[in-house]
Amino acid sequence: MYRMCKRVGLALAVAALCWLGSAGSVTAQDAEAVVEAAAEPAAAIDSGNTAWLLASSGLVLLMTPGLAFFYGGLVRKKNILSVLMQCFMSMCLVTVTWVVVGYSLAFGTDIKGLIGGLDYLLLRNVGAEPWPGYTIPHLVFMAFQLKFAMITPALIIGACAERLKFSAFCVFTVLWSLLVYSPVAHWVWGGGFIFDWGALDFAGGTVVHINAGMAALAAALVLGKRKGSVSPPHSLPLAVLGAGMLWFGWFGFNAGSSLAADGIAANAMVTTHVATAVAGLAWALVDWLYHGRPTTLGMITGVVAGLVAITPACGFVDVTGAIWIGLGSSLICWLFVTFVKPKLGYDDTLDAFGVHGVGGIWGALATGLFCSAAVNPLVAHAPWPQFIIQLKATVVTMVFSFAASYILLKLVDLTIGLRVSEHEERVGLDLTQHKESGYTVLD
Amino acid sequence: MYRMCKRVGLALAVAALCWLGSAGSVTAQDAEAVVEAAAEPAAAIDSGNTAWLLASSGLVLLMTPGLAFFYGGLVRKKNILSVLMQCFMSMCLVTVTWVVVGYSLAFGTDIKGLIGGLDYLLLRNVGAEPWPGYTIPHLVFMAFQLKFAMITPALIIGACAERLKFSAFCVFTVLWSLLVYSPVAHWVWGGGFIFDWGALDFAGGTVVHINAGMAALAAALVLGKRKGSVSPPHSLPLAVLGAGMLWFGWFGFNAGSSLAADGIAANAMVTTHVATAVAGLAWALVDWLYHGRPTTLGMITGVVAGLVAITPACGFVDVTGAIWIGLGSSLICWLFVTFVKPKLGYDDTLDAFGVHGVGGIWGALATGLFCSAAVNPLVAHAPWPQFIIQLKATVVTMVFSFAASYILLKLVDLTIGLRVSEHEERVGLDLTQHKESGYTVLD
Amino acid sequence: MYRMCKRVGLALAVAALCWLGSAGSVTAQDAEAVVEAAAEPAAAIDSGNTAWLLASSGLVLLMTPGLAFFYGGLVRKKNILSVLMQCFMSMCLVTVTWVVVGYSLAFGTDIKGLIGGLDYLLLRNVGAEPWPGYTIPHLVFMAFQLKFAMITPALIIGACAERLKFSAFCVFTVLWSLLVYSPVAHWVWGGGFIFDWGALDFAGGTVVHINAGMAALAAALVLGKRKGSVSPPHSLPLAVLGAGMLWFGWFGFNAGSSLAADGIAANAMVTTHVATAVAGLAWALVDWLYHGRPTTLGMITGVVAGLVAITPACGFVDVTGAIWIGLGSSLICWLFVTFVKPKLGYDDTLDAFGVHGVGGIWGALATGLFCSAAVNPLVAHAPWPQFIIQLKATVVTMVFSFAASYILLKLVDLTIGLRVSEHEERVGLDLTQHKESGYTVLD
Amino acid sequence: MKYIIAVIQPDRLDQVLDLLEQKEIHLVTVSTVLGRGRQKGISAVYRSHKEAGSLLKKVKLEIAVNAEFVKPTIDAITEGARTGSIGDGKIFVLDLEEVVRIRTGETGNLAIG
Amino acid sequence: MKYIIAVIQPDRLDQVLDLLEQKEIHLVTVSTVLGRGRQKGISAVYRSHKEAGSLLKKVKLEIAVNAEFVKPTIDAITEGARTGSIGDGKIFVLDLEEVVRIRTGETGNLAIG
Amino acid sequence: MKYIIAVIQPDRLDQVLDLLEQKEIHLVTVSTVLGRGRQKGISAVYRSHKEAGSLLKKVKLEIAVNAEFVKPTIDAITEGARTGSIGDGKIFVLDLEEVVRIRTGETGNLAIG
Ligand SMILES: Nc1ncnc2c1ncn2[C@@H]1O[C@H](COP(=O)(O)OP(=O)(O)O)[C@@H](O)[C@H]1O
Ligand SMILES: Nc1ncnc2c1ncn2[C@@H]1O[C@H](COP(=O)(O)OP(=O)(O)O)[C@@H](O)[C@H]1O
Ligand SMILES: Nc1ncnc2c1ncn2[C@@H]1O[C@H](COP(=O)(O)OP(=O)(O)O)[C@@H](O)[C@H]1O
Repeated sequence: MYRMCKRVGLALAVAALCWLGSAGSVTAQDAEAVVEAAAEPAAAIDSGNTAWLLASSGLVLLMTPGLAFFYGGLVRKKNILSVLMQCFMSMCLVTVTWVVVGYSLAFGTDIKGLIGGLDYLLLRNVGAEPWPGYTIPHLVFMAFQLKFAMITPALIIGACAERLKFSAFCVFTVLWSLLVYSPVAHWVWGGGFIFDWGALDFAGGTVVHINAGMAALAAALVLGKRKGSVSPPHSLPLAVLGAGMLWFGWFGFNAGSSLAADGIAANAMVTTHVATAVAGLAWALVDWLYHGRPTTLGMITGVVAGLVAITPACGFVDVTGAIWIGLGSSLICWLFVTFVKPKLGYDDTLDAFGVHGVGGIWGALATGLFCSAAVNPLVAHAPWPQFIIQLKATVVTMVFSFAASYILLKLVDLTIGLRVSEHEERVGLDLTQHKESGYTVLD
Repeated sequence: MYRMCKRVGLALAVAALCWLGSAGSVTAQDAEAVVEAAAEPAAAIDSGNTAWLLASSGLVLLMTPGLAFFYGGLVRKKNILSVLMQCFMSMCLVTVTWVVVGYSLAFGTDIKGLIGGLDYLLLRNVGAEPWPGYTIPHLVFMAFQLKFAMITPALIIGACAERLKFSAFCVFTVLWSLLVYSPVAHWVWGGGFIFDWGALDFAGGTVVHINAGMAALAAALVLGKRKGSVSPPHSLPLAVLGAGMLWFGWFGFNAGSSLAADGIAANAMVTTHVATAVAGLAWALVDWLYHGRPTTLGMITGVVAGLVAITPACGFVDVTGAIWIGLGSSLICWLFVTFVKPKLGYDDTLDAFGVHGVGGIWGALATGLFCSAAVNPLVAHAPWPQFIIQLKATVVTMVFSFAASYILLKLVDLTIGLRVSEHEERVGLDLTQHKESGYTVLD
Repeated sequence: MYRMCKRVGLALAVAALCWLGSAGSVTAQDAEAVVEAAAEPAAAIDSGNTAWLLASSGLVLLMTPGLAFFYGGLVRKKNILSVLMQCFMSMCLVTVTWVVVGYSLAFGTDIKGLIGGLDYLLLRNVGAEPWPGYTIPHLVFMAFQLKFAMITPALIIGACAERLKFSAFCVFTVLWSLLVYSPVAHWVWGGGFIFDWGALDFAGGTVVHINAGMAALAAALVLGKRKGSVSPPHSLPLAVLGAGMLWFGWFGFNAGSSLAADGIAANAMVTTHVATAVAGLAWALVDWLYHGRPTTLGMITGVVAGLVAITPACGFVDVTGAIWIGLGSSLICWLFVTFVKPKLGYDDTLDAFGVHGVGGIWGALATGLFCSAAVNPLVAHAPWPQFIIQLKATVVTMVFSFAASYILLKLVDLTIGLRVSEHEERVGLDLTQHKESGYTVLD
Repeated sequence: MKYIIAVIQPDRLDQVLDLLEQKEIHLVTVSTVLGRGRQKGISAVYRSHKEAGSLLKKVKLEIAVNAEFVKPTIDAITEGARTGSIGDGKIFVLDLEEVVRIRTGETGNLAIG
Repeated sequence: MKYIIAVIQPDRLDQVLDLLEQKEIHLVTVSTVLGRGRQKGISAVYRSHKEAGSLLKKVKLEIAVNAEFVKPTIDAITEGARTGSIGDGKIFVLDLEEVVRIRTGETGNLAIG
Repeated sequence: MKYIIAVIQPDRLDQVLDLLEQKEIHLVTVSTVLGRGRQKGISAVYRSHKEAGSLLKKVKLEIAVNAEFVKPTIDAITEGARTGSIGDGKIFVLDLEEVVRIRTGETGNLAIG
């Protein structure tokens, strides 16, 4: 994996150089030459790239609180803290698992394409030297990836809101992070078999969104429906705040995934922004046509759907591709949430599957449709062949994530129980799980 | 324009180098020499400058949600979503218009000093190569400018809050963005006639604040007053949150406008911060003297007034200049809002004109009073001659923005109607325009 | 001091280079050689390092609003604005004092190890040239330090909430900032006597947290208890938002304190993150064991305790050290707040001393236990000798801060009075001190 | 003495309070309530999920008055709150047996005003 | 005419409103209150400081009805709100002397529905 | 049976509840209201725009008691809520015809406590 990454890194560097220099027309010789030139001196730390990755790590960190408010604003007053607490707990727990062993499982030396070795146990060998093939410290790469590992289990919360036992959440998150997230991250990014297929996932369409989305679906099915009638969001302004924080942080997520402050990062930032805006607009318009009014919740849901779908694609497609991907994501998720979900009848409280799962699947496939070597020389296949690879990667991730999550959830359910009692659900999770109230009434 | 920008860019580079190196005493020869040196190799991407501009783009993006909360906290509970929604809609709509044609109109090859050509239609020719004269990818420059284009129409919302029809907002925003924003941006920054006059506008005093402020005035006049009595802000903490986000994001707005992580950016960050703090302090003190107590809303209004006024000046003045500009802005805006506005009797709900318009005018003029070639070698005139240029630029922008906005508003009013019905205003815009409530009462 | 800093800077540069290059084994010759090499050309601005410091300055700026919400969410509804206002006022007031003379007192040429000279009065001589020994503009260094100076007095507010007169707050903040903060900053960072002892404080354990914590203790004692019974937090979601903003901003605080985008910054970011997560987790677990439930307020308090304790250590310890520091901080602060504070009976409303003081003391001492030259070559002593130095620095700071703050508070109390009247306390500070209400009830 | 409870449209509150003031009825207690009445609310939509929206925001006034003030009070409320469209609200009059002014301990007619 | 005030558990509101609807009692005013009753609340903990938690969130209904609707109203509320555990709440019936419909000025039995 | 409604200063609530507890009056319903009374509020200022501030935050208590508890209740409230300055509030006593405990269906004197 090490070597592989190095190889890819160099190729990327070459490509980027060529692309920036003469805009296209890379000959094999050029590549050779540059590879050699680049191979000669030990790659050094570049302060500009490091600056961008430090900033990006911060931005991605902010996304989990952002998600907490996006989700938290949509639940009832009596459950707001449970959502915030789960998101913050995900940050704390996954940091520990990641640093101890999760990172090593994901990015350690590849073992048969399935999992990383234990070379980075407790961050052994992870220091200030460059991450192979790049010009940023290994520690920064590790920290950047950690933020991705943190937010992914937090996404699943959306499907379990208002009825998941907190202890069950903790146990599940630790297990899921190690047994589902790290493997998938390894397969796609760490030199595993999906990586070898040549699947493209710039910033986490499969690793983060499909992965979390399928787990969310499993969770909604295992947990069952909430009691009583559905309640309106207790504070849409909080949800809008969360959406704003997510949009902001997502720039780090996507443009940071270039691991450099370069043209690819620039492209990723622009495609991310455009797809998001188009998706927000599209959801608002469909609401307008179908429900007679454009809704705020619809718009921010569209924004998130756009961000999700462009994630795997942002460094491989151009602006036109981004427009189609954003538009497609909004429409597909809207159709799903409006017509399919009510039919299926499971209770995905905040549409974690409906937006992250469905949008993620669309994004991963669409990457295969719109990717272009003119944007990023890492794109090795023409759209249609690439689409087949993407399809394979998507299906494998879907099946694995769903099955593994389902088993883990059942396991937790059988041992400590997943769901709070009906009485606790009635009183609210804040008081019963955390002995607190979100807001005071008096004073 | 291309050439012009290149020229300016090189001059800037030269100047910056000289200034940093020997602190002053630029001789023509030096400049010549460096220009040649710089002209020789194709300017390359600098990762540090790109890192800062990527981060700045993110920061400016966050300003529109920041503005949404600043404004949103000040309206009634029943209208909070309408404000948030309009701000997010502005982000989505303007992204589309900008990418399709707006950017090209603003920064495409200059046509008779009036408008940009269509070279960048749908971002054709906008790629990873450096923006001429700078060391950041063209895509990043475009994205950075896009955030400015997004927030400007959102500023206007402040004057129309609590009574503007959402459909009218959408139509007006699209038209205004293309027919008012892009031209003014071209005149001042894109090589148009105001640029040719040598007017200084570092980060958008004319293009953003006077422009939006005059449109806000027009909107308040065309829309008329709200029904019923004025209501206090429904959530000042939200407004304070917005102010915090604005202050934070404004660093990207102003220091990012240097288009590099250099001494000019450092100067811009410091002057921005100082002017803001002085202005916040000043408003609080005047409130204290006049109303007997310093108010929180007063302080954050002062903060915004300071940010507005320093915007055109931040890269051209030193700290002493910043102190005067901040102080002046707060006092002038305070006087205006306290004495002039009630006399004039129009209903600029959230003082979009009173703060952005008035503060922007002061800032643009004050740039002419306090600018100094010691700070930025781009300053070509002594203060007073520069003041005259600033005055011309300000008046032209004021007249054009007001007139064009007025016409567009009347046009929208005559076709689809600008204002909601009295009944809708009574019930609130959230329910009637968006079929949602910001907050639940029960649960 | 100038020279001293230069010396340290060069040593740091050397060390960093060596460490990055050959990972260890620095010989004297190497150092010599590099020092010479580095001394030859006037150190230039590095755009990458500058980009990171500009971004970091922004991040640290955001921390004061973050703190405002962290604190604000915990008070009663009728006092929310008083907290927000004091935080924003701290930003405004300290900016002015810092720019006028505070910065010079802290970082001007050292006078007998006690205070800085007046070379930087009104930012004279502070320009775009590099801060000696580093590759960022002096102005950026000044601005970065300013954000630290701004937030420190704001931390003290936590002990005085719900009863401090606003005018007294303003006077105290100006005096404290100049007479307590600047001296301590000079002693520890500006080349003063604690600096000369070789005390380590990477990002402000003594200067910021112990300093503010001791002042908070003094304030709680001088002010006395609030009237009536303690009230629950009026909005925990606001407090969680604040905690999220603090965590995000703290990356700038800690990793920015490397003054470069390098391996040390990377290490600081990682240790900061890990200590924070461990501390958040630990507090939640102790609450779980002792109170039967993990609380949200407990978790975010732990998060802040972890951030506080790792601050002095983050650039000097490795991940294992960070884990112990985070764990220790949470446990010690928890024990303090749960058992010691109720015994002592003073009213530190929001535990400014209990978290920032106690956590800061632990962090400063623990830096001496876990620091390692393998992480940062600036570490000149083995852990135990270093611990003794840390102990001395801690005790001196504690005694000075407490005594000086106590005297200042008494002085303010005797002249204009520190505390609002009982009637004003009953009605709430928002209405009586600021003529505003945080939230409307109707509408 | 009577205890008058009125439920009105939120945006008519200012007007009602002004009119009461004019009729020298200064003392009022106000609270926010939700009302289900004849008025059909606007149904809200959250991600395509429709909420009936049958509970609408209203404002409740409580006014304790001496007998001679009952009519002026009802008149003031009616005048100030009437828009003529459904949802204008109702006034309820209950008998009030005793009033105590906490500050002074006064009771009855004396205490009410 | 009677003025019925009921305090119930918040999560039973939907059910009570449905049952009232079924019995043709459409007009209701709802508000949120805090109740101290026999039910012992969960004590909250804020940084190890315990809060008694004796005031629990409840919902209050106010319904003005003609005499013949008193029993159906009480039945509907009782049926919808009963869970059998402590804290289910109470119904209070007060005498109502007069009702005015603001929109029309109608009074008495006519105005109540 | 009587239905007692009291409007008091928000910060006296804890004390009133304690005193009621001491007199064995456990059951209380509490809500937040705004009151216009003799007390002149502090007028707020928003960007130099003055708000009269005539509606002040108050707390409302509702307590249903048997006849013999009326006096103790009024005493407890009066004692706990009195500060002696304007704005202390009022106590209103209404007649209560019937009470139903939802959990058990009990009525009358039995249900009230
Ligand atoms: N019988 C009643 N009992 C309790 N509240 C009522 C009653 N009738 C009306 N209300 C309150 O008055 C509000 C307005 O009533 P509605 O029937 O919509 O208007 P209108 O009186 O104009 O027909 C309702 O939302 C409800 O809060
Ligand atoms: N006598 C009363 N006066 C006022 N409110 C009461 C009275 N009795 C009950 N309540 C209200 O009803 C709620 C439920 O009462 P509680 O005693 O907990 O339940 P239960 O009626 O099942 O014993 C209380 O929280 C309170 O708000
Ligand atoms: N007649 C009344 N009807 C309704 N509410 C009243 C009445 N009198 C007083 N109140 C309530 O009591 C509160 C306190 O009354 P106020 O006149 O300010 O104090 P005091 O009783 O000490 O003179 C008022 O704000 C109002 O909410």
